[in-house]
Amino acid sequence: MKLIMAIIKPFKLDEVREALTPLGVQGLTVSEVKGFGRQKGQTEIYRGAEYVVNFLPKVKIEVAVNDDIADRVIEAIQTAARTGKIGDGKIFVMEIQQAQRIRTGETNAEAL
Amino acid sequence: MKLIMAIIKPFKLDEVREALTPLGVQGLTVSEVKGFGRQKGQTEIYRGAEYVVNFLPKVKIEVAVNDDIADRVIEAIQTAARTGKIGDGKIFVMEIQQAQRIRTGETNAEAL
Amino acid sequence: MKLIMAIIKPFKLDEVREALTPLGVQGLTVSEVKGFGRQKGQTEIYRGAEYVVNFLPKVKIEVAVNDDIADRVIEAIQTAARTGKIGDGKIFVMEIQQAQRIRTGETNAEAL
Amino acid sequence: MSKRFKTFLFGVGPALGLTLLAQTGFAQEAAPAAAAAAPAIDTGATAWMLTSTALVLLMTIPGLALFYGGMVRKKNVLAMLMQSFAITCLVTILWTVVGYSFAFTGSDPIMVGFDRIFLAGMDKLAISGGTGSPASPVIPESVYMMFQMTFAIITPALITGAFADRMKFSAMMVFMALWSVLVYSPIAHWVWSTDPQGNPLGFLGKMGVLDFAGGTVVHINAGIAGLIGCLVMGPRKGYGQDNMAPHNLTLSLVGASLLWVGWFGFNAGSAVAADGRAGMAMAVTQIATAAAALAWMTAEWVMRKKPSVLGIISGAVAGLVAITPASGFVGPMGAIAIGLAAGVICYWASTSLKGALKYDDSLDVFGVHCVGGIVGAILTGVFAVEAIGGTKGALEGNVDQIMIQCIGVGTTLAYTAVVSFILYKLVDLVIGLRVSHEEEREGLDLALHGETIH
Amino acid sequence: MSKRFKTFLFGVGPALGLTLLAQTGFAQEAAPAAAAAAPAIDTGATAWMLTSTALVLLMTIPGLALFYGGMVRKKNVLAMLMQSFAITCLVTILWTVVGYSFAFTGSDPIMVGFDRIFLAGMDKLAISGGTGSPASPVIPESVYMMFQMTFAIITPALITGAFADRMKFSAMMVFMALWSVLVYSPIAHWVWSTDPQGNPLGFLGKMGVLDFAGGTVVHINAGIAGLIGCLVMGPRKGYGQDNMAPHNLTLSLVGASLLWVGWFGFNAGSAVAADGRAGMAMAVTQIATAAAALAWMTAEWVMRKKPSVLGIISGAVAGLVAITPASGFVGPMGAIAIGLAAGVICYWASTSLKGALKYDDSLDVFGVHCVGGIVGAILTGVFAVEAIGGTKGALEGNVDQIMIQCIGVGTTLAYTAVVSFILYKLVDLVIGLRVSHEEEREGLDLALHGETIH
Amino acid sequence: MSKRFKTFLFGVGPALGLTLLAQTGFAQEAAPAAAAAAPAIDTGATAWMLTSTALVLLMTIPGLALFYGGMVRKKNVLAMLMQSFAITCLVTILWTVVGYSFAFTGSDPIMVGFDRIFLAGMDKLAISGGTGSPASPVIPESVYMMFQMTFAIITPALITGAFADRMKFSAMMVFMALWSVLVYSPIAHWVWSTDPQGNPLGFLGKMGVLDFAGGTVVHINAGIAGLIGCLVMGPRKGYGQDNMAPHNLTLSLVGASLLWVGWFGFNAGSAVAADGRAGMAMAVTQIATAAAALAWMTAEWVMRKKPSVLGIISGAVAGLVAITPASGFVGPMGAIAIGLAAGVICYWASTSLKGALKYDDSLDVFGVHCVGGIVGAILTGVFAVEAIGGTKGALEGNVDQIMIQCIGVGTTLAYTAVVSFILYKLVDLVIGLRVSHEEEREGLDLALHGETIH
Ligand SMILES: Nc1ncnc2c1ncn2[C@@H]1O[C@H](COP(=O)(O)OP(=O)(O)O)[C@@H](O)[C@H]1O
Ligand SMILES: Nc1ncnc2c1ncn2[C@@H]1O[C@H](COP(=O)(O)OP(=O)(O)O)[C@@H](O)[C@H]1O
Ligand SMILES: Nc1ncnc2c1ncn2[C@@H]1O[C@H](COP(=O)(O)OP(=O)(O)O)[C@@H](O)[C@H]1O
Repeated sequence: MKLIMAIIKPFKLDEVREALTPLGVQGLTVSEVKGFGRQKGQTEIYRGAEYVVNFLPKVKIEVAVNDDIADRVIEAIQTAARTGKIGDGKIFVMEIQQAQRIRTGETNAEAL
Repeated sequence: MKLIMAIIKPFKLDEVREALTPLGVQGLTVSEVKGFGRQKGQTEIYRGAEYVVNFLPKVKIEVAVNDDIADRVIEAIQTAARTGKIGDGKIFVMEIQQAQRIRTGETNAEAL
Repeated sequence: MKLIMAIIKPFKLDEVREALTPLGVQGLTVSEVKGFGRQKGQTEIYRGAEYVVNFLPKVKIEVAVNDDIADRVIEAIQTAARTGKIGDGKIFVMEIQQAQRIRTGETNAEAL
Repeated sequence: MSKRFKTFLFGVGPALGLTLLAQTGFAQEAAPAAAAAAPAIDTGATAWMLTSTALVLLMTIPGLALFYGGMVRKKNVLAMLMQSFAITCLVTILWTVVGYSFAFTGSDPIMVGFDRIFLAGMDKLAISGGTGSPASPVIPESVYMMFQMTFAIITPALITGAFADRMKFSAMMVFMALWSVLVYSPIAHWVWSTDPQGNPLGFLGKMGVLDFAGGTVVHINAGIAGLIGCLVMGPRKGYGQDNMAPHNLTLSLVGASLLWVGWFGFNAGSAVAADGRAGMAMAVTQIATAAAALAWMTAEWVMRKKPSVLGIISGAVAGLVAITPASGFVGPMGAIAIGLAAGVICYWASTSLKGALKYDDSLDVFGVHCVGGIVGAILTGVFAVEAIGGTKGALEGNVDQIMIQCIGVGTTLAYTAVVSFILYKLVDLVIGLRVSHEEEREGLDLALHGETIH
Repeated sequence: MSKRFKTFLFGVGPALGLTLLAQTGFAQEAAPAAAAAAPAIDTGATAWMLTSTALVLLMTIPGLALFYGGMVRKKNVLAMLMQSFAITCLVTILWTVVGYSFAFTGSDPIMVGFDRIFLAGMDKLAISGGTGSPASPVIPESVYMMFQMTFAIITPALITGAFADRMKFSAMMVFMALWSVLVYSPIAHWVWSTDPQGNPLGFLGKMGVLDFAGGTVVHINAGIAGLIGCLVMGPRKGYGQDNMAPHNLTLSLVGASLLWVGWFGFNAGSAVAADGRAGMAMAVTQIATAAAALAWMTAEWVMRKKPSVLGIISGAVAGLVAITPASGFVGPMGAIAIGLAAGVICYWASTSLKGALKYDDSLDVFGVHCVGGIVGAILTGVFAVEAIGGTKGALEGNVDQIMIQCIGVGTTLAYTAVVSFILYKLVDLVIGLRVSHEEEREGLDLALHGETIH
Repeated sequence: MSKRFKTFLFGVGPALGLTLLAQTGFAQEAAPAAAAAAPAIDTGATAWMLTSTALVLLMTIPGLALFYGGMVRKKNVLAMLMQSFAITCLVTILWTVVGYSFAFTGSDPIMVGFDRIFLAGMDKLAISGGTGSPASPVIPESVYMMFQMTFAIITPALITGAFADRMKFSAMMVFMALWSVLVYSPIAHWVWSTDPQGNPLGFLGKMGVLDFAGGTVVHINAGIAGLIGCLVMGPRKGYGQDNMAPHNLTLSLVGASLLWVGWFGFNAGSAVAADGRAGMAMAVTQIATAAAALAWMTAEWVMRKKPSVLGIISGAVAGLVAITPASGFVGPMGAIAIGLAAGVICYWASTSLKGALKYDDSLDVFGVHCVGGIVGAILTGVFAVEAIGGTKGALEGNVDQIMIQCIGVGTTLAYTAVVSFILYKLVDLVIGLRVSHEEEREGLDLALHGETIH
């Protein structure tokens, strides 16, 4: 199994989720994160003080999938999250050694 | 070493933490996340508009442990976090190649 | 490639980021997390009730880097995040199998 | 008082006249520079009107700002608050320069007046014991001008809810400046201006249109301008798809509460006196508001299974709107009826009607203010009680009053719709009404104001 | 005034009588329909009472709503706010229909009155120059009715803090409706109702119980009802284990501040006049509140090492509660003493006593309102100054007054405890008082109202 | 009134005298214990002053607390709110014990007075029909004392913005106690105290310094004390490097709005009457505030490309500050000029000047209150209109008034700067002014008060 971690622009979340359903992905976990990268942030001004906001709001999606659909999931995320503008984000893939569903105790493929 | 990542129902956090202490787990890290899965969300209604909330509040626990206690940790989480109702969450296990304590520079087993 | 995950004290974030830039790290992702560990939390008192706050605010940095600079990155984080006081946090290193930039579809080294 | 005063002066001897003079002086101790001949100000009424002015300002900042601010998404909350605050400043200056003069001076039933441009001549009158304005015989004109200013402020601020989350700040300011002068002041003139004898001067007032505190001038007016605005601008990006849930109804509940409390100044202050009519106006305001809030909440409970915070506060505002023209004319039973009607009808307008017609009036300015204002204006014609406001309603046999009320409503709807449409188009041509898609997505707080909630 | 008026009428000749008549007309210019014989309203007093009514409403919405809302967990904040708002609406209607009549009319010291059911007859009186009610000789009865309504609103709203986070909204509404009619109105009748001469009518009032602005009628009353409620319902799930820290004390501090400011209307408004007694009532309110806030803060600083925001605002509210019955009777030094006592004793009741007895009064309604009310009621008997309120306290030699105060306190405690207990049990039987465990865990905002803070 | 009254008494026969007496009784129905010879209170003026007192208290809690609280970082918000609240309590007690007596009694132009220590003698006067104080001939002295108390409260609370995020709570309390007694009361005495005839007594008042509502006594005073404070304490850790953006400008906007609304009590209340001068004071307050807000916003829009919420609300407060000394003396056109000047100059002081001089006045107490107060004080000398306030300004030919105003400003700046500096150093020696670096980093909410926003 793979853990696919994607950092995307927040407003793309719903599109990405919808793109994954047809592939059989039944669950995923999302966190609000701040991203630092090539994309430059806004400047906030408060009276005399200017703060360049280096960290931009992003959404991190973590989804565990079976090896067989991993590539299609990556591709689907890539397509759905892309705007073509700087800051679209990254996809990282890691190996999961074991997975388990808490409710039932099912493991691995059945747990997802 | 393993990184054990568990996604659980928020109100189970304290029970899970307490279940891990007897196993010698001395630290863990927690994030607020939103989960999408089989469990269906509430409907919020605001005047004419209804929003089905697909993403439910969950808590993600990340805990690094030595290989020898990994299985017992997984089991303890499984037991403590379980309600038997849909949405109880998942446990994923990944390999950690290296660990380091920032304060002392200790590495691996001593770092945890 | 490695995913370097560091849990640090929140006020050290800017120093860490600045320490990484000279090494060629061009991006990273940050989350607000709560840490449980040896460091003891504050007691909050509200009328009769006392709550010991077991979970302390921490910041989690996730940065994907090429294998060649991984050690220097770890060291830089170690140096920048260290105060020498309990609760400074941990660094965990995991293997990334694949990386991809959403905007361009570039993969692996070029994606970072 | 003047009749008794005259009767007395001519019917009783000079010794008693002297007594009266002395007593006049006595009553004026708080108004040292009183000209002997001018009617004395009533310090109690003045105290209440100073207070009412503060209460009505409180309605806009922070009341309305919070009511609206809590309902938008988190990325737009500062922009929403900013609009109410900036309009407060903008209209204050415009009212000083031309607005008050346009609305409350002049002698033509249609054409606005020019006697108080830059508040000319008010320096002096404002501090004398007498009052310059026939509309405010017992309080200083400065107080009357200020009280009316707060109405001129809240009316355009109400409109901003309709096109929340998508209008340029610059365009909004220009539009509101024009609208205040070209729509608000004329309509106030037609309904509320008086001649030197204190009789209605504007053509709608003369016709007998009853609008105690602004159901027509304020709410129908703002509500229809809002509807036109959201039609011209089109819906928010993602409307009907994205989750646009209110980010913090705590703010909205605080806002609604301050609107409610402030509305006592709005309605009871419109008596321009601290007397029984003011007291009854306050009482019916309270009663109708409560009835409407419970009615909306119950309707929602029945239809949607849950009574919501947004529902009960929306109902309260609908009740406040509907009782506005009626306060000062109706009694407690009329208030209950008006409240129940407003609660149910505005609920329907803001859910079913809006759903059916598919316009995106972000915060239901039309559904609550225009519809609620119409309900209130017409039912004023039904429930008016002669003993309270001097005019009979249909229930006391004066069925014609309903028709007169409808004329008032229709005239306002027509005039405002047309002029607002032209103004929106004009501003769109010159500045552009809408922010870019990028800015709308990013949120107006950062895009327009360079600030954000951390 | 009436005595001087009569003396004058009979003692001076007809010419002077005429003068006086003219002058009466003069003073009534703001009250056009004045019946010649009725006492004239005082526009200054009326202005202050209109303002006080707005201030006391502000105490409940948004004051109390925020004070309580900030203290609960984030998942319950909207449900908490909703209760204050919905009670405001509910009691408004009940007060109009029966409550005011029950409390302030009738001629029996125990049995409530029926003369103003549906506010019958108030339309006319409300706008006359005179006032219908002996309790409010110088202001219109509509204003007096409204002012008293705001007291009837806040009292049940105070109770909701005791069983926060676990009661069904529907059950809460039914309980409060019954409680308002069966507990609040009778007790108000017993303490505050007057006969046509303006003398106390209710049996507690007749007995000489001093309660200027509601220490007994409002605070002891609500506090004991809250205690019974949380005992009947049992503690919150996880009480004593889970972290139930207030989610946002900013809201609570704003709420406490608005309670403080609004309380000027509560206490100084209870003078039903704009005079020196009102002024002194305001002064002692301020002084006692400050003393109590500092006392609680200091007690906490000593015992727990840190002065907290929750502590200082709780102390302020305790001081406001305790000075409520005493304002209008005591002077500045009495105020300091009452404030210090209330601050320390309520701190002890809300921490040590509650801890020892192990009831879960979520937001310390008993510890602050009931205990604070008792402290204030009894100390009123100690510090009353004849020159201020017409009654001597124990320090001026009238030691009996303490016993009279205790009887007032005891009667209220007994009556309210019994009737509230019966009402809770009744509602539990018919509807069920508590939400399910699932709903309690998920949070009432989503479970009961389908909304949440985003 | 008194002159006419006397003329009448001696000029008309005994029968009429009798009438008048009866009528005096008539007017005093709200003040039952009136001594026959004392001047009667004006219930309208009293109503307005009771209201004004509530409004000015609202400015500090929650107004200023929120205005400041929203501007700090999230970890310090409760500590910021706590300061305003605790100062309110502290100064209330001090004012009761010595402050009022120091400021408003005595007969020396420089030395403070001791006649009302512990409010001695006010119990009785406060409730009589007459008033004890020459400064408040038409309202009870208790009301005047309370109104002035709210000024004494807000002044030290304003200072706290300058050293936000770094001062120990204990040190703050001790400093403010000393400052209130040793700085505020004397300066109030010098500018505002009057002799038994109602003429200025303090040496600055005698000199002819115009300060209607506290430009000098309140704002310059607080502003310079703030500057000294932040200089003595040094900048916040990380100033100029860390992101110290306001965590929630919603709170600040609500705070600014409540400051605005409450300021009507501050300025129009300073007329101590419900008359045309109060009305004009309210009007110019509104107009100058709006002008300053628009001016600051526009300046920022031009210089920084975006109009901000923080900008417009800062401008509004600058306008409120600047019109404070001028209200009651200037007319609408003067108000516009003062507002525009204050908006632009305070913007410059809070951005460029502060940047150039590199002091860390956290929330710009100096840039807004001291600079705004100076602008207002001096321009009062320019725009004063005789017909409004009885004194001519430079535009009406009285050029000397500018110099007199400058003397008032200079005296306050010098006295306050020196005494504040000594007090800061003293408290630093004894208690220590600053929290530790650890505590500053962790945030004052947890470190000092053991609480946090969840
Ligand atoms: N090396 C990295 N490790 C972890 N996250 C990264 C890394 N580089 C970029 N990111 C994340 O991806 C986001 C987008 O990166 P950015 O460089 O701005 O644009 P792009 O994705 O178009 O190259 C960043 O905001 C950050 O959250
Ligand atoms: N494939 C997945 N990858 C990552 N997280 C998942 C995945 N499937 C489920 N989750 C997480 O687990 C939570 C619970 O899953 P759900 O399907 O609702 O119920 P259950 O755990 O009982 O099967 C989800 O809310 C989500 O956070
Ligand atoms: N085994 C672990 N797995 C995951 N996170 C951990 C683990 N141990 C500690 N942490 C994280 O590191 C933080 C610091 O740890 P702590 O034990 O308090 O001090 P130190 O890092 O100085 O040993 C914790 O708050 C927690 O977030």
